[in-house]
Amino acid sequence: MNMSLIKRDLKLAARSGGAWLLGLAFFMVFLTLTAIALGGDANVMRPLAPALIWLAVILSAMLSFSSVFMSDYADGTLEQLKLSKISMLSLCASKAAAYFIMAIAPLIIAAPIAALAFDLPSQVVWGICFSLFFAAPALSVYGIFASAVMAGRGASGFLVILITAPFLIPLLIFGVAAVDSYVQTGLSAPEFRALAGLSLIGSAIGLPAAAAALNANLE
Amino acid sequence: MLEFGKDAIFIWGAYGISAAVIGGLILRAALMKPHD
Amino acid sequence: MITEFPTTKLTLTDVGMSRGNYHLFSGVSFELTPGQVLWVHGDNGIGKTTLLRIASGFTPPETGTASYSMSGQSCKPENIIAYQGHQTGFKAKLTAQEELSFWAKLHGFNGQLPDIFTLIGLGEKLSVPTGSLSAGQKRRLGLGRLIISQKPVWIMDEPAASLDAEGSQLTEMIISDHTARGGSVIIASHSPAKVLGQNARRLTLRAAS
Amino acid sequence: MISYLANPKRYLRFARYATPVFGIVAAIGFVTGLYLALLASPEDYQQGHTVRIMYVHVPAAWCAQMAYTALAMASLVSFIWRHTLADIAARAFAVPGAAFTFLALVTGSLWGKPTWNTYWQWDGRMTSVLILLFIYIAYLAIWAIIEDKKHAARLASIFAMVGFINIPIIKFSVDWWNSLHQPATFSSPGAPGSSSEILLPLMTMMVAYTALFGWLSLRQITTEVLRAQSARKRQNPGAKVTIEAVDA
Repeated sequence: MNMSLIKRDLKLAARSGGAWLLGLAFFMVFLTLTAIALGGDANVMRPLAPALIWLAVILSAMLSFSSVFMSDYADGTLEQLKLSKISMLSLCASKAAAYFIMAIAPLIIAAPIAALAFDLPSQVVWGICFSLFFAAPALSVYGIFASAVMAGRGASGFLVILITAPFLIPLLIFGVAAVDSYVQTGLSAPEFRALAGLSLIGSAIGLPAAAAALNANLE
Repeated sequence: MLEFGKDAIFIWGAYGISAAVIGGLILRAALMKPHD
Repeated sequence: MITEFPTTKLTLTDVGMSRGNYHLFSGVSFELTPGQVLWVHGDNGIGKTTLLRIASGFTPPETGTASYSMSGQSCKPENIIAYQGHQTGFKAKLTAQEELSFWAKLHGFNGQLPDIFTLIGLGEKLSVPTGSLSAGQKRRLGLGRLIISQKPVWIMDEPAASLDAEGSQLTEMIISDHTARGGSVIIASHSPAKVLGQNARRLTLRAAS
Repeated sequence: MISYLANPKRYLRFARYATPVFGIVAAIGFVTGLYLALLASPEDYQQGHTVRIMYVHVPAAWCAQMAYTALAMASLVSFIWRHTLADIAARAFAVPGAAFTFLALVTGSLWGKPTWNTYWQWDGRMTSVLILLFIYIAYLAIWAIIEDKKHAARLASIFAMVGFINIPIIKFSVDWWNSLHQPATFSSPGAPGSSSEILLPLMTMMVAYTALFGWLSLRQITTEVLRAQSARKRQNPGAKVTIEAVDA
């Protein structure tokens, strides 16, 4: 990983006029619409809330995936980076880290606030935060992979969603289940180990694949 | 013969849709022309 | 300024390439050794950029090989090559200063950045976002990055595009300084540049009739 | 085998004989298979006549998985050795594979209605086949959306390999999820017993489906190989290249 690359991405995000916050806005709009569709009764929504929040995070992440490499490819930064001392693998790892900070971390921070709106007990809120945190590396890495595949294509949002959806299903399954287990057994629940394992395997597959896809796009 | 009782519609449905899709695949492969 | 470059060699052997079903060229062979300039000449769409990207190691050739060596040992293209294509490779929202210091860090450049800015004539533009620079000024910034990269082989796609007379002169000066120190350059260009010294060759791609 | 066929000329020689063989095996297989499945086999003592749906469902599900395995293997070869024939093969497996996946889903749900009284159960098996269909669609979409075919071949092969590694993970998680939510209230209608009356039509249909898949793939690969060859023949001569010294 390369710190100056991460810093540069954060600086660019800070100067983007708040574009990096759009994922957060989507997250809130999605949950509001869901609450309205479900009738707004806290007793009805409480058991559904962890799943809804997880869904909101995954959808919001999916919508932001396609932008990760788009401008770097279009303005020629990517070809300059390829000929620099950074390997494509460490470039992808740095990009994943920057993506996590800008797109996923705000969602993890916003999740407890959303949980308050659903009147969830604090144990459940902690469960949501921890499950998201354990799943975040895998989420970021598959996003980086899909973005690397689609780097050269402009309007590819739907395809990026289609590419990542199969890989995010295990995260969704174990993530939602981890929230329930946290209430009973805390962080020692097997779901958290599963999420951590998915994050490890995801990084081991996703980062080299993303690097290969970037090289393919520069051919 | 070929009397499948109350569930006949599901059996014919499964075989019919399989025949349609496989027929489509065969037609697609048969109509391929090497020189376009 | 850095002193001398290690001895490098870029070799293309019998390289052929096509774009879709359209055959661009085949049988391109050349060797680029220290001090040499190769001027790639030809009409639009004939495959100049493709050839440059093959030489830069981005695109593997369909037939033939591209190989690279440094001090007699074969190496990866990214060890010896710096490339400046049509796209500037600069972020519109970052200032000229931020950009060059970022690339300096990435390339491990220890020299004085202010000297580079003076050399490329952007001493007054340090805090201007590159998005507000003119096309010619961005080209100059690109020249700055080539120097900073400390790479012996420069591959430049249309470096003279959108440069004024003074800018072209600057480009020529920087290139001849680079070759004098043992670097080598491949340039794709319509117009013959004055930089082509005694070690210059011209590779022409001409449509077959 | 793979390296032998990697040469297009040798491939074409192989395909000239192999394609009709697959075609004939498939045709005979389907005729006898249908006869055995619909006429000559008895109804199951538990499931009744609906067991006959198995004879089209199981072979489709088998072909769906076999096709994806073949696709991933061809992608690996294409990615490592940049072999055009492997690109063509990987792509040729995708459409039949997706079609068989679709058939496995539809026949499965038509089997489910009389058996479980519902067309769809979010059980582990059906859900993972559905996800396999998504992977096929995404693979085909990458080919469709990326105009430069060299880029498309490379990116699609990377995606296919990532998908292949992920399939067991997805399968595991979906099975786990299923056991969590539906603690064995029903068992999916697998092979009921293994009496030869059921096994014989099933095996015949498996052979027929597999041979059909072979025939479909070989047809498409041959077509694409010939198309590439004729395109090369019609190709323009390419630019003339001269290198000369320049006097300053």
